[in-house]
Amino acid sequence: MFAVGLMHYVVLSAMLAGLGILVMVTKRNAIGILIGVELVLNAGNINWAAFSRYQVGDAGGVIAALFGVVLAAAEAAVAIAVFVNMYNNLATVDVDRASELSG
Amino acid sequence: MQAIRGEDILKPRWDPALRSRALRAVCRGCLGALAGAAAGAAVARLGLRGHPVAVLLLVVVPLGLAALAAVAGGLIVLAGPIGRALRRFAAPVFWGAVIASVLLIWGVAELMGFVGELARVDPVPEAVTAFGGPLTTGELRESLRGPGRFVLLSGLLWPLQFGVVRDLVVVAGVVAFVSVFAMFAIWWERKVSARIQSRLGPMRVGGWHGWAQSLADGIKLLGKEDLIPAGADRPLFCLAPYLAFVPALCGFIALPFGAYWVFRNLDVGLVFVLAMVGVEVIGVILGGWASNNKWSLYGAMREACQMVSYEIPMGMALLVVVTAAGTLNLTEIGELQKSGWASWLAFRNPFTFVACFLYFVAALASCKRAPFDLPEAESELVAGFMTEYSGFRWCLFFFAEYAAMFIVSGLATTLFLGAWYSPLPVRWGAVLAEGGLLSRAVHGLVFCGPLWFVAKCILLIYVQMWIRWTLPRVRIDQVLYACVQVLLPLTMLALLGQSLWELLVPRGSALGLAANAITSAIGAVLVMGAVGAAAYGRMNRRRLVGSLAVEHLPGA
Amino acid sequence: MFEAFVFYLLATVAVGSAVAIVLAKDIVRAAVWLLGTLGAVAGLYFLLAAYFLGAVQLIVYVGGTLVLIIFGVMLTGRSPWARQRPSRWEVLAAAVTCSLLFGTVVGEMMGAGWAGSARPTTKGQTVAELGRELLTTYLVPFEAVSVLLLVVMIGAAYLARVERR
Amino acid sequence: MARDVLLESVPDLRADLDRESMAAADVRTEEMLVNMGPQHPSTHGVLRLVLRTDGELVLDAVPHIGYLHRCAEKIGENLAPYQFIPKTDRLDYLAAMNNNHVFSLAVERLAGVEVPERARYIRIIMAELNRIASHLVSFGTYGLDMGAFTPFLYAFREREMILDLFEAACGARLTYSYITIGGVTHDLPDGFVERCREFLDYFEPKIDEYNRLLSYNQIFIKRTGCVGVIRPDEAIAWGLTGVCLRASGVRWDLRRCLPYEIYDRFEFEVPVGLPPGGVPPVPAGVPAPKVPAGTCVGDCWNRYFLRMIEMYWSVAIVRQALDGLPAGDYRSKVPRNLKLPEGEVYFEGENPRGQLGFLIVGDGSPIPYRVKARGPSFCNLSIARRICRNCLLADIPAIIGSIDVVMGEVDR
Repeated sequence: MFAVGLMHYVVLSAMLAGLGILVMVTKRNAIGILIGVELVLNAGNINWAAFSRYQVGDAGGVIAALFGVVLAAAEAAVAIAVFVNMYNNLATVDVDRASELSG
Repeated sequence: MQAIRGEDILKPRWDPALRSRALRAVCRGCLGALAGAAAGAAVARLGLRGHPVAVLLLVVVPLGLAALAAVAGGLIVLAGPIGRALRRFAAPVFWGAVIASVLLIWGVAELMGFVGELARVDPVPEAVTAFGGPLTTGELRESLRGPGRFVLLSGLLWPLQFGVVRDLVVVAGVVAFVSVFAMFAIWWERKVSARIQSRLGPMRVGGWHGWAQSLADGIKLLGKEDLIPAGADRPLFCLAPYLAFVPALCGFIALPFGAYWVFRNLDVGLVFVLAMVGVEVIGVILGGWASNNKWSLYGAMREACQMVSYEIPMGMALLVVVTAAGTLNLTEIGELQKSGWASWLAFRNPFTFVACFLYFVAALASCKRAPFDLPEAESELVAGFMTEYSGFRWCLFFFAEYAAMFIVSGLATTLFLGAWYSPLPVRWGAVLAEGGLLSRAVHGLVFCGPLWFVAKCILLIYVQMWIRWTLPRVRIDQVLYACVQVLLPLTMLALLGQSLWELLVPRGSALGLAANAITSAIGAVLVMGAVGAAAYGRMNRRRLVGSLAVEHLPGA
Repeated sequence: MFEAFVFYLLATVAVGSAVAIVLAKDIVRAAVWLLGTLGAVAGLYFLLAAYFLGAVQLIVYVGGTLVLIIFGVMLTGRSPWARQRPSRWEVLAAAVTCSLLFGTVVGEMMGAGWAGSARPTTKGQTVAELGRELLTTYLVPFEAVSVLLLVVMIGAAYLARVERR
Repeated sequence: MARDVLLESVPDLRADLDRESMAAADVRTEEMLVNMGPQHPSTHGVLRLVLRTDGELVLDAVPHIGYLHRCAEKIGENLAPYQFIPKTDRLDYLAAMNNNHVFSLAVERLAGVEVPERARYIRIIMAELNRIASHLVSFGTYGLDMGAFTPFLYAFREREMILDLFEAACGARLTYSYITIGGVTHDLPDGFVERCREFLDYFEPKIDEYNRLLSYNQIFIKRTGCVGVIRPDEAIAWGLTGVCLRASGVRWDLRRCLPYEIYDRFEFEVPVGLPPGGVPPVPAGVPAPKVPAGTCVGDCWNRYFLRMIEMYWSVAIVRQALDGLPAGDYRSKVPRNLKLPEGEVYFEGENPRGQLGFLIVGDGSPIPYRVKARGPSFCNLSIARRICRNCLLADIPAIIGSIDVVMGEVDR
C-alpha cells in the first residue's frame, strides 16, 4: 500500500484519460474540448514517465513525454488560432454550430 | 495649533482597563504554561522514560509558550519606556535589528548544518523512518561542546535532524524573508523615488527615515475592507492573488543564496525558476478576468501578451550563459564564478556580456516594471488588473511583484554577476574559510556568502527602480515590437555567437583571454562610472536639485 | 511512506481537478481547474525524478498553453452558448462509456503483468543525459519536432491574423 | 477672410466620420464600450470619454462634458463686473491671472476705463508668470499621462516658486482675483522684482533639463510623435486656438497678431510646430532646441514641445517687463458702481490654453445684460473625437493630455 509502483501511475493516468474523454464528449465549447484533449495528453505523458522509471529504465520515456508536451503546446496554439478565426466568422465557439466546416 | 508629530502615529494608546486585562490574561497564560510544563516533565520522566518526542511536546513547547507570554507581559508593562527608547534611538534600533536578524539567520543555518552533519555521520536508513530518529538527545548533548549540559538546547535541536523539520524551518524562513524584503523594498522604492524627485519620502513613522512606513501601511491594508465587486466571479477573484503570490514564493525554492544556502539544489534549477516566474502570470490574468471590470480585463490581456512574448527572449538570454556554463544547476553555475571579477559569466565573452543587458530588459518586461508596466498603467487603465482589489489581496499582488523582482534579479546575479561571490577571488580567503566561527564570518562578509548575493540583488532592484522613476511608459504595440523584432533577434544572435564561440575559441586561448579582459574592463568602467556619477550627484546635491532655496522666496 | 503520501495527495488533486473540469459550467473555471491538474502532474513528474520533464511541464503547459487557453477564452468572449450544458442523458451516457473505457483499460493493464521493477531506475534522468540522448538516439524525432514547431508558428500566425483595411 | 477660404478647403467631416465607422463595423470582433472617466486618472478632472474599442484599438471616442457646470455665465448677468472677477478665476483655474486679465480688458474696453502704465506692466508680468505656471502643470501632467512620474514633481517644484511670488503679491495661490478693472488690486510688495529675477535666472536652465529628461526621451517621442496629428486646415476649421493651433504650423498668437495691452512693446517670437530637424526660435543664451526625428507637424509631441518653447519666451517677456516697470499708480480710480454703457464688446486674449474671449453686453446699468465666455479648452476639446479615432488605447491619454483641457473652463 505504501510503496508506490508502476500500477499506481497507470491507474491514475487511465482515470485522467477517461475524464479527459468525458470532457471532450460533454463540452460544446471548442475550448472546453481542447481542455479535454490536454487532459488525455497529460495522461499519456504520465504513462511515458512512469514506464521510463519503473519498467524500461532509460531516458526514452522521458524524451517521448517531452515530445508530447511540445506537441500539446503546438496543438493548443493551432487550435486557439482556429477558434479565434471561427469566432471571427461565426461569432461562436460552439462546435455544434460550426457545421459549415464539415462541408 | 498643535502639530502632528510622526512618533504619535506609532504611539500605543492604551486604555488602562484594557491594559490590566491583557496583563492578567498574559500572566494567567504564562502560569498555566509553566504548570503544564512541570506536569509534562513529570509525565515524560515517569511515564515515557524521557523519550525525546515526549520531552519536546510536553516540556519544551509549554516552556516556549510560557517564555512568549512572559515576553508579551514584559512588553505590555514596559510599553511606555520601550516606546520612548525606540523613538529616541530609532536608527540604532533599526540597524541593530538588521544586524541581529542577519546573525540569527546565520546562527540557525549553522545549527541546522551542525545537526545535519551529525545525523549524516551515522546513516541508519531504517532509523530515519522509525519513531525515535537516528540521534537521541543524549548524543546531541555529547556532541555539543561547552560547560553546561544543554538539556533544553539539545531538546530544541533534536527535531532538526529530520529533513522535513529542516525544510519547514527553511520554508518559514523563506516566507519571512520574502515578506520582510517586500516591505523593505516598498519603503526603499519610496525613498529612491523621493530622492530622484527631490523629495524626502516617508520620514516619520518609526523614526529613522520612516523605516516603519511599510509596517504601518501593512497594518492599514490588513484593516481595510475586503471589497469584492458585485459582478465578480467570487471564487476566482479570491483565488487570483494567491495564484500570483505562491509561484513567486516557489521561485525561491531553487534560488541559491550561497553555496549551501539553497532549499533544493535542483538539477534543472534555472528552468524551474523561470517556470515559476512564468506561472505567476496566471494569477494576474485570472484576477483581471474575475474582477468583471473592463480596465482589469485590459490589464489581464496586456499581461498575458507581454509575459508570453517576453519569456522567450528572457529564456534565450539565459541560454547564452547556460551554453557557457554547461549546466542548468544554479549552484554549479554560481561555483564557476568564484575566481573574482573576471570569472563572472557576464564577462566571459562579448556575447554573454550582451546577453546580460538583453536579459535585464526582458526581465523588466516580464516582472512588469516600468517602462513595461502596461498591465497596471495607471494613466491608461486606472490600475489595470488590480483596479478592483483592496486590502490584503491587493497587498499580495504587491508582494508578488517585489518577490518577482527579487527572483529575476537573483537570476541575473547568479548567472551573470558572480552569484554569491565578491569581486575578489575566493582563494585569497582560503585561510579564513578554514578557521573558527569568527574568521568564517569574516570570510562570508568579504569573499562569499548570502550577503553578497542579497546585496547584488538589491543593487539590481535599485537599477529597476531608477529606470522606473526616469522613463515614460511604452505603448503595447511598441512593447511587442521591441520583443519580437528587437530583443528576440538580438538574443538569437547572441546565442548563435555564443555557441560558435564555445566551438571555435578554446578555453584559455589568447582570443578568449583577451575578450575576457576587455569585457571585464568595460564592466569595471561601467561600475566605476556609475559610482562616480553617484558621488558627483551626492557632492552637488544642492546645485542639481535647485540653487534657489525655498526660504529665499517671498511667502516662505 | 512520504512518497506514498505525496503521491496520493497529488493524484487526488489531479483527479479531483479533472472531475471539476467535467462539472464546471463556466469555461474559465474549467481552465482554472486544468491548472490544478497540470500542476499536480508536474508534481508527479518531480516524484518520478523526471525533474526536467516536471520543469518543462510547468514552463510550457502552465506558463504557456494554459495562458493561451485562457487568452482564447477571453478572445472568444462569453458567448451565450458557452455555458449551455448538454442534456442529462447525454452526460450519463458519456459517463457510462468513459467508466467502461476506464475499467477495460485498467483490467487489461492488470492482466498485462507489468510488475515494474522494485528499485526504480535513476538512469537517464539528468539534464546532461537527456540532452545527449536527444541529440544522438532521438535526433530525427527532435528535428521533426523542431520543424513541426516552425510550421505551427507560421500556421497559427496565419490563421489568427485579422484582415484589416 | 483667410479663415473662410481655409474652411472651404476642409472636406465634409461628417461624411468622413460615417465612412470610417461603417468600415469598422464589418470586422467581426468583440467590440467593447468603455467608460473613461469622469473618474479616471488621466482625464484631467471630470472629462468623460466613451470609447468604442476593439481590443486595444479605439474605434471611436465620444467626449461627454458638463460634470463641472457651475452656471458661470448666468452668474455674470447678476453681478457687477468687479464681482464677477473671482468667478473668472474658476474658469481655467490653472491660469486665473490670465482670465482676470482678459475679463478686465473686456470690461475696460466697454466702459472706457484707462489703466495706469505701472498696472499694465504688472499685468504682463503676472500673466506671463501664470502662463509659465500653467505650462508647467501641463508639462508635468503630460509626463504623468505618459507614465513618467518624476517630471510632474519637478514641474510642481518650480510652480511652487511662482505661486510663492503670487502669494506675496496678492495673498492667494490659486484663485488670485489680482488683475481687476482699472489695474491690479495691490501694488507689488517690496523686493518682488529681485525675487522674480532670481526665479527667472533659476528657472530658465531648468527648461533645458526638462527637455533632456522628457522631451527628447526616445520612448516619449515614440509615444507622442505623429500621434493625434491635426492638419492646419483642420485646426482652423475646428476653431482651435493657442498651442493646438500653432503646433499645426499656423502662426497665430493674439499677443503678436492683434496685440492687446502692451504686448507690442516686447520682443518675443511666436514658435510654431516644425518638421523634424527644425529649430524653433528661442531667446539668446539658451541651448538651441531641435525637433527630433519621428515627429511631424501637428502631433502630440509638437503641441507638448511648443509649451516648453513658450516658457522660454514668457521668461523673456517677464524680464523685459521687469526692466521697464515704471513707478506710479497701480490702479485707476474706478467707481464701485461702474455703469456699463449700452452696447457690446467682444474681446479675446491669448491664454495659456488658447484664446479666451468674453462677450459683454451692457444696458446702461452696473450689471451686464449678458456675459458670454469663449473657452479655449472647450473649442480645443471639440477635435478630440476627430483625432481619437482608430488609435490605440494608450494614445487617448497622449492626445487628451496634449490638447491640455481644463474642465473648469469647458463646463464653465
